[in-house]
Amino acid sequence: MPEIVVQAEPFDMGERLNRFAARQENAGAVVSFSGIVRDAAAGGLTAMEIEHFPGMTEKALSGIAGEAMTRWSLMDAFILHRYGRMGQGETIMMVATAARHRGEAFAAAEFLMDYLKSRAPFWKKEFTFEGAAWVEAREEDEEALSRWSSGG
Amino acid sequence: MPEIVVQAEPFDMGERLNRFAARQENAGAVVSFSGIVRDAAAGGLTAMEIEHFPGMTEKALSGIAGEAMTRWSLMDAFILHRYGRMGQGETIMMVATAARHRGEAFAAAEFLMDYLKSRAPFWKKEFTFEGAAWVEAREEDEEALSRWSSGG
Amino acid sequence: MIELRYFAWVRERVGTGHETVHTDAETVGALIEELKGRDEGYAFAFSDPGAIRAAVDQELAGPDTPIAGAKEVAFFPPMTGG
Amino acid sequence: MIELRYFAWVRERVGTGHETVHTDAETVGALIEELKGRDEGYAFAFSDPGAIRAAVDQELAGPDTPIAGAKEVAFFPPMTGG
Repeated sequence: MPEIVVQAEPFDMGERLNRFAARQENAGAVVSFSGIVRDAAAGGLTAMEIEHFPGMTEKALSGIAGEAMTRWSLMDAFILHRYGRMGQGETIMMVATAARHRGEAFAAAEFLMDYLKSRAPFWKKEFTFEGAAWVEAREEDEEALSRWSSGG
Repeated sequence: MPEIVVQAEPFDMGERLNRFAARQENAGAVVSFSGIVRDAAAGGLTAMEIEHFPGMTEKALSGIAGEAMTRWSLMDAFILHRYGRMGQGETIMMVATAARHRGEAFAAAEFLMDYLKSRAPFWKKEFTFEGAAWVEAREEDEEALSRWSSGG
Repeated sequence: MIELRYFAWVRERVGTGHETVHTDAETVGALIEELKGRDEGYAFAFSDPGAIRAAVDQELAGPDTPIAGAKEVAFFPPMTGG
Repeated sequence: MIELRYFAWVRERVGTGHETVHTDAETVGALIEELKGRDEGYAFAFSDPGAIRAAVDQELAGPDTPIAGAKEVAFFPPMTGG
């Protein structure tokens, strides 16, 4: 069963990776992705705030993880996503996948990220010295989804 | 500068991931891959032994990491590979990549793995109840390299 | 009666995150048209239908999704998680 | 004089990991041919040239790679790291 965590509190990505890897029995390959708050536009980012839709968030993440499990015969999957306010350098979220071979683990982690970006109910607001602004959805993120569309 | 570590000792993948992420300043995306000793053929694996070519190993890994850095404008890369004897469940090796966006971090990590599998001088020997046997190179691993061949 | 929920800038523009309304609309799209007529805030929030995403009982929905029998309809901008 | 190094099953078949030899061979391929003639172990190790990889001064090399001036040539099976 994939593990889904939605929380406001900071988390330790290394500790989560170790815990995920330790519970695997047959997986030879473990892939992780971590997203970190960065001043992408170099616009003086001071903080980021993430709003989400409690209830639907957990449902959407479970659905995405379940889909990944069957598509790549994964051994296991893990998604953790934070909400609320966080500062530069803080870890926003993390996914991890475990499979027999590296190809499936990599593909499934990318799939989880692509779906999560555009299909899970999270919205980012960036705070800079000039004020606050909602992050706009990127065209590329929507396009990234299309490569998984065969058969689903 | 990418960090390359070749060692016999076990290592803590979570601690390594944390250390790698902590030294990033502009990367919003961190990807890791860890390879774990598994009884892939279900043939009663008791241990694995990895031989390598000291000197050439470090050179080959540095070359592969340097290539990944430029191909995907990575912020940073990390490769750790063990040699010597290790038991089931032990972590054999790990790569990590850091980039602005997830696409580059994922592609670079896969590239590192594909090259490392077939171009770094490591050889695995598996010990089962029936004896010891050198792991044969997989056709797929050689094929996996071909997808990166445009321009290099 | 149906529960409406708003998130991110849709919430900011309509001025509330949650309300209960009576509606005769049969689809998500018809409900949006109805809401647009309420006041300036709603009109502003729903001025670009292409920028609005919706969920009916916590499942992503399109303009043609029926809302008969639904307990809750949510409106929000394109998602930006990850 | 040139240093030769052998790894994995190539090492096991030739019976040593390291030796210093004199050779007139000008390429990796010619050196392999020379080594094959030494004894049964070497003949066995190099019986399938397609299964042999080589490095000249720690750089991967092919059969046509010249060995003039090289300090070290290494022979080993296809690599299986990762």
